Amino acid sequence: MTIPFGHALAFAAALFVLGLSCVLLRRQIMMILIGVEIMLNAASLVFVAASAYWRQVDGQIFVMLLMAITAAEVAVALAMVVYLWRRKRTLVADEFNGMRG
Amino acid sequence: MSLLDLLALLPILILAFGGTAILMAGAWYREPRPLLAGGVATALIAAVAAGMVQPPTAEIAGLFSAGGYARFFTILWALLAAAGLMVAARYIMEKGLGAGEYVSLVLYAAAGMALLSSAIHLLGFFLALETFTLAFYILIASNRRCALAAEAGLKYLLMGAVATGFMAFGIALIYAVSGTLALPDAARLTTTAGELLPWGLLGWGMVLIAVGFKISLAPFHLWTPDVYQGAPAPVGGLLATGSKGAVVAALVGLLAMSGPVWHDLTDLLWLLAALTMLAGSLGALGQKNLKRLLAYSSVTHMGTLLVGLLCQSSEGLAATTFYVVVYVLTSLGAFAVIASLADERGEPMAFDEWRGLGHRHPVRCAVLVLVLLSLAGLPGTAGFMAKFAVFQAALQSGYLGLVLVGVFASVVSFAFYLRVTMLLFQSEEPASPRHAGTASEHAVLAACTAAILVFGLFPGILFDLISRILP
Amino acid sequence: MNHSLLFLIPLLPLFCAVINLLFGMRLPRLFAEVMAVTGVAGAFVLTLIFWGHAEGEGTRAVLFTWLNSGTLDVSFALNFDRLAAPMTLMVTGVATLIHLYAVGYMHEDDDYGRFFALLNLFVFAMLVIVLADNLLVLFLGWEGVGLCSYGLIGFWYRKLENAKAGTKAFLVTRVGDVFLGIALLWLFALTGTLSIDAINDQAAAIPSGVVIALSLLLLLGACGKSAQVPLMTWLADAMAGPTPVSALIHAATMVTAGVYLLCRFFPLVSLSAVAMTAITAIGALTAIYAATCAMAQREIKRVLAYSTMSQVGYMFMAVGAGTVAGAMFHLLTHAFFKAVLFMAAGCVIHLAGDENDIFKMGGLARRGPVELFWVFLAGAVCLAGLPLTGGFFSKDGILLALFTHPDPVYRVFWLVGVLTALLTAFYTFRLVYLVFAGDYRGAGHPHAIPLLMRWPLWPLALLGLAGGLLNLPAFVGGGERLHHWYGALAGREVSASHDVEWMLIALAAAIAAAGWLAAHWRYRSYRPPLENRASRFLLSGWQADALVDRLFVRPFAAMARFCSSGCDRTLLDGTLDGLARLVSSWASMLVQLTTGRLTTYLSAFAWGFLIVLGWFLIKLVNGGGH
Amino acid sequence: MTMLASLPQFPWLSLLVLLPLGGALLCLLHSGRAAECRALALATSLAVFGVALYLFVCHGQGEGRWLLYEDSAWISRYGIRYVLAMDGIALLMVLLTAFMQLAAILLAWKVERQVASFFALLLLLESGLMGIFLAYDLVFFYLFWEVALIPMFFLISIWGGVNRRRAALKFFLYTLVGSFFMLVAMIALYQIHGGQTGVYTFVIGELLQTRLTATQEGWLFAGFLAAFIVKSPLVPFHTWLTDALTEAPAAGSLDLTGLLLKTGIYGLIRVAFPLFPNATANFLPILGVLALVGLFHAAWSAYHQDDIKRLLAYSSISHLGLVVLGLAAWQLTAWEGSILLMVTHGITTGALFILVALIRERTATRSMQELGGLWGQVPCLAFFFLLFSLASLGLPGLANFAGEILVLLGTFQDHPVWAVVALLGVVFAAAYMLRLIQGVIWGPAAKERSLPDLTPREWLMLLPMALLVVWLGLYPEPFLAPLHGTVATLLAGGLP
Repeated sequence: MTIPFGHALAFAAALFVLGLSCVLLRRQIMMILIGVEIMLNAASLVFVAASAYWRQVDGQIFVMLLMAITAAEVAVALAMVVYLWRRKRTLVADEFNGMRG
Repeated sequence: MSLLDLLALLPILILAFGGTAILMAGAWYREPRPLLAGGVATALIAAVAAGMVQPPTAEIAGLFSAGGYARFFTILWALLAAAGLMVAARYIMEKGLGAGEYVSLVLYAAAGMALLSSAIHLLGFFLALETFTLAFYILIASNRRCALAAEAGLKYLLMGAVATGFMAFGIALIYAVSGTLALPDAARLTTTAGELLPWGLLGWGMVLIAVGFKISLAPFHLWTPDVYQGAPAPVGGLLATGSKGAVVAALVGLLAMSGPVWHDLTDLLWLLAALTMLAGSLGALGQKNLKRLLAYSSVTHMGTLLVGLLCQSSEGLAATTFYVVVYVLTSLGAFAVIASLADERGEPMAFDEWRGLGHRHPVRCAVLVLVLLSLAGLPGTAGFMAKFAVFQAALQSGYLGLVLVGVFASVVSFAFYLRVTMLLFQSEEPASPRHAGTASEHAVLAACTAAILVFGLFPGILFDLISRILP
Repeated sequence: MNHSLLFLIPLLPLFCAVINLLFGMRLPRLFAEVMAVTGVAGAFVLTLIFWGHAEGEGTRAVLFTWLNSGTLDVSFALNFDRLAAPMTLMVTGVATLIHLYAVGYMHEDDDYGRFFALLNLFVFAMLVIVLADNLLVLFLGWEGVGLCSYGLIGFWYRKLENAKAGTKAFLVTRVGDVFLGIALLWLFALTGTLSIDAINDQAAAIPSGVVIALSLLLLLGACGKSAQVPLMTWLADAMAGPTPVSALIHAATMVTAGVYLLCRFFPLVSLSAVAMTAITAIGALTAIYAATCAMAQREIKRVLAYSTMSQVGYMFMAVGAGTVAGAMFHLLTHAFFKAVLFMAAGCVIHLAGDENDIFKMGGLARRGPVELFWVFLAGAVCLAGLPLTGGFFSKDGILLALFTHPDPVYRVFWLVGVLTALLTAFYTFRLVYLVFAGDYRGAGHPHAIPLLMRWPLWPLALLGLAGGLLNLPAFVGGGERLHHWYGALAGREVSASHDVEWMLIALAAAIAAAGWLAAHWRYRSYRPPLENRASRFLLSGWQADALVDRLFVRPFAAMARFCSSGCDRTLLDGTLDGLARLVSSWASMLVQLTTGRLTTYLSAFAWGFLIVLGWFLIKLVNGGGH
Repeated sequence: MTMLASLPQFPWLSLLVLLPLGGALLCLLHSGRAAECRALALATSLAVFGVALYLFVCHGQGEGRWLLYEDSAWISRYGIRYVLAMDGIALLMVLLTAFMQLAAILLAWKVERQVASFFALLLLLESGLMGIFLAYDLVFFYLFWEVALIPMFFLISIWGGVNRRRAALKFFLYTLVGSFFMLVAMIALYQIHGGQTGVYTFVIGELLQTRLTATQEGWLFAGFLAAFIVKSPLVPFHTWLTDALTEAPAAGSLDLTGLLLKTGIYGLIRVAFPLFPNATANFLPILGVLALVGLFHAAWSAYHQDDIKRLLAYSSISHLGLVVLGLAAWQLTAWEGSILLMVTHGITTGALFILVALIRERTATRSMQELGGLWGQVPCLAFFFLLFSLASLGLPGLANFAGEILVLLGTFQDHPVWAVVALLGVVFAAAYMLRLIQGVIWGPAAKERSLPDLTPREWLMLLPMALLVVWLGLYPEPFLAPLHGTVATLLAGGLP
């Protein structure tokens, strides 16, 4: 029983919009990063669905690589978060507005 | 990945493994000078390899092409990395940063850019893009002592992450619609037309958003001034030239291979190009900080580049490639001047730090003036030939409206560039003198000046080279 | 003798002028004076030598091409013919005597180099006008004369009103030059050439309407230079210059240049009766206007200036009446006696301790050398037109021409002429009585009058008195030598029955006597000047200056203010600065967008996404047709 | 046009353009020692003047369309060629540039701040001007058109007067907007020509044969016009000139008024009119009216000024209005008069600017209230001031009159009303010039000062100009001779 392709797409789209709104609405850096992760997972979902629909393995390989890249990105992001916490003792994104105009 | 593929990938391998080797060496041997020399040597060797070695196969594992176009840009990015390292030498030594880490990151970034420029497969495109973006996340925040650097790093990181999200989802949609990730066919979207096409276009739209962030197109450009101001000048130089240039090179390569495929996207691109040019030039008008001004000016230039891409004619692509090469050289020159003037009090950024510096450092300020005038598009400099080529291509494809917006942007850009040049040679209450600059910086500056004048007065050389390498 | 030697006549004064200009101040004063006088005297002698060339058609000398472009081919050419010869002789002769007088007059002035250079330059320019063969060379002389009068009037530039008078003279004459310029352009367009003789020959071919317009333009051009009614306000103020200047420029030469121009173009002008009437009307109007103003003047030189204006009016009437010989006759005699009067006035001013106001003089006959009174009287007698004097015959000739003119309206002009003759006699003798009769009313101590200021007066006085012999009318047994000398150029043959001529002569004599008696009755015993509105009105030359000021000067200045601050500063610069402010306001709006906070940057992403979604929906709606 | 193969003779024109450039670079190399820079600059400008004189004497009377023609490939991709062509008009302009440059360098002898870069910029400006007058390829022309702006911009913004920066920026941007429209029009013409004949080139000689529809021609002509109208300041676009001139340093204002203003009109004659004959034909009446309005507006404004430099700026605009009127009359004599007037105006107004600079050096003021009575204090300087003011006033026998009378005579043939109105403008010229003369020379001295009279250097500057002014006034024949052929061809639709 394969799930129709449209449903998977719709679900992934919903997931993507969820991630995006999490990025836009939350003020903590950590929550923004989590939002980004949700968006990436939505993309992986579409890949898997498409790979199933097209009966090709490209999508899944892409998902593997996507996970690797996401891991690298999260590593760097968390290092940055730790570094920022040690500097400013706050993780609210809008605190960092030293430069403007 | 047969042996032949590896041989075709040689220059990028040299960069990658060279970087790793220097990273490892840096762990034991802290002395920065040899590491820097090693980095520059690696970059130069990679450039020579890309130039000399004739790649046996045209494509590498279906992901990257090894044709003339790719090798041209590999040479360019390798040379850029070498120049970036030479400019950053004094900065690393004075700030006491880890020479090994800095050099390896720059080399990885160079490798990423070279890969991106030769990407013929969405996966390769995505991978290459992410490699050098990650490298830049760290490079921007490398100066631990400066709070602004951290803030710039954060902004670049978060925006980059969101862009990656969009990119991934975009590629996914394209894949869903077209069933393939190889660029020429994915771009054409003709195979499975019918009712799914708009979703494919949405996919390309979202890829465009990610690209928009990367080369700071209009609504996505707000991070640019803060990141350029925060990042140290040598990193800013690479960021402004390399990361943007590579993406545009990739797009040009894509369009060159698949022919005019973006006819559905033209009205969106038209809007973005106009918005970008206006936002960039008007934004720069009110600036009081040179690096922020350069950021906005790079936004304007990206708008003009988009006009070149929009034409989708062979003229347009040749003009865009010429424009990218010229833009890379001139922006590098600008940031190199700022880096060479930096001293213990930091880099001269605000306008009153620049007032009257022309009297103290006449030669370098003259170079800066030449660079600014080239960015503005004064005839006789390479900038003019680039803008002339793009306008000519745009007019040929009938985009008179965009050309007029370009003219308005050029006039406004002349205004703020000339305001800076007047500032430099102001005689009343001049700023205190800055650092005299080292030999390597002067070498880079000399190279950039020579490039601006040579490509300005004798652009035939570059035009012939480009028409040979464009597929 | 080679024709191009003719060029020596104008070039000699020019050469001396340049020498004086460059080395005048460095070399001893005597050198400058000798150079100046010899320059003009040399020209006088040369004119006599070349007198033979003037007979018949006259000789034309060409130096080199001046302007050659397309159909235009103008060269520096002189035409020494019957009309030019006597005029040249008069100009150089009177100028020589006036130069001698000037040497004495300017004795104490230290800026003599510039003075003599300008005086010589003036003579050069005047000779160029007289001898010009084509209109462009005439225009060169025309403006040159204007420049020299500007320089000489404003000679004592330290006092601002002198400089202002000079500027006013230059500007008003420049207005006249514009009309001459228009005539020049039109003639070139019509006839394709600028040579005066060629124009006169083709005059018949020009349509009558155009001839009238051209003549009126020439008339207005002449009025500018000869200070006739519409453009006469500068002459009175021109008295600010030194007296020899007034004598030379504003008596003998420059003011007559207008008459000479009309005589030169007589064949063209005489074609249209309307133009001739206009010329006569202008002449008559100026004559009566100047005569009335002269009556109320307080300064000696201003009286003489207005009288000059009036006499030139007579010459215009003569040209209008068709007799060129009559006009030139009056021009020559007037040059002699007016020069004498001005020079004598110079001596009188010296005697009265540099006092100009005649009501502060009186009894000067006894204070200075006795012959000064007699020479002044000789000039005055000629001016008043007492019988047998030069002035009498020349003025009577004009009145005769007016009287016998076929057109009835000339009778009116004749009447005006007679009335002006009466007024002339009155103000002349008013001047004589106020200056010489009674006892000295002024406070100044007399300067000694150098010999050179007294000696040159006599020849001119005699020439003035004996001027009549030049063109003695036939019925008195005269040979009308001037009329025959001009031959074809002389214009209408004036002839009338004997009793008409005797009646006119008697009338003229009676008028002169009446004028004298009136002045005698009025000013024999000194009476202070009557101060009423009429006298102030006349003193200020019928409020002409105020009129010109309100009509032209003030609106010009207002327009200037409007143009420069109104248009340029507010309108043009305003729009530019407004544009600049608009663009920079856009810029500041945009800059506020980068607030520095991350959330705004991410929301920008959202806006970007919305744009793409919107564009995507459009594509979705129209079926993604591609 | 059969391309006149560049005859294998000495590249005089390239020498004219590159010699000042070389001089400028040498000046920069000697930036340390001021005396050497001055000598170097003088030597270069003398050499250029020598070359120009030689060309005037030896190559003055060629018969064909061009006296000298140099052509070689440059950017073959766009068909841009390195073409330098000299006809009669270019010859006169080159001679004027060389002469004025000599005067400018002499005038700039007493500059102290950054002497080397001042002279380098002056020489760069000269090279730019030579390029504008000689280039016959649109992009090459555009290159020099902008390159000439940069030195002027720096001269004003660094060595200028009080609010020099605003004036410099306004000057640059004003001409820039115009030239950008020209660039777009140039590219469009290039593409249309390419489309029609398959030959993609920017050489004006080739582009003359493009057959354009009325609307195309109208728009392209408007593009070129935008650049040239702004530069030869026709009235509504002239406010940049008055600011730039009053703020520019002495030598800068000399070059600005003497030469840069001529480039606008020269561009009209050489580029705009020949390329678009029909659009020109129905634009001429508008041009004539604009010129007249300019003539009067500038004359009135000049009358109202107190600063003598600003007054002279307005007088320049008024004179150039007359020049443009001559061009609008489209008649041989009028054109020759205009070109002659351009040369003579360069000399007379240039000399007046020199004198204003000398007066400012001595009395440190330029306002008429504080000047006056200079004749007593500095007679020689005052004499020259009088001579050149009278020349600028159009006194017959002096330089400007010859040009003005030719323009008026030529214009009267077809447009009598224009000529009469222009003649009236000449009276206005007398009004403001006399006010200037009276304010500066005559009248009581506002402040008693003991002023040094002319030094030998100043004599060296002014005497040749005075002699030239008199010579041009009395015998302009040698300067008119080269024009006859060129003007005739340009007027006849100019298909060489």
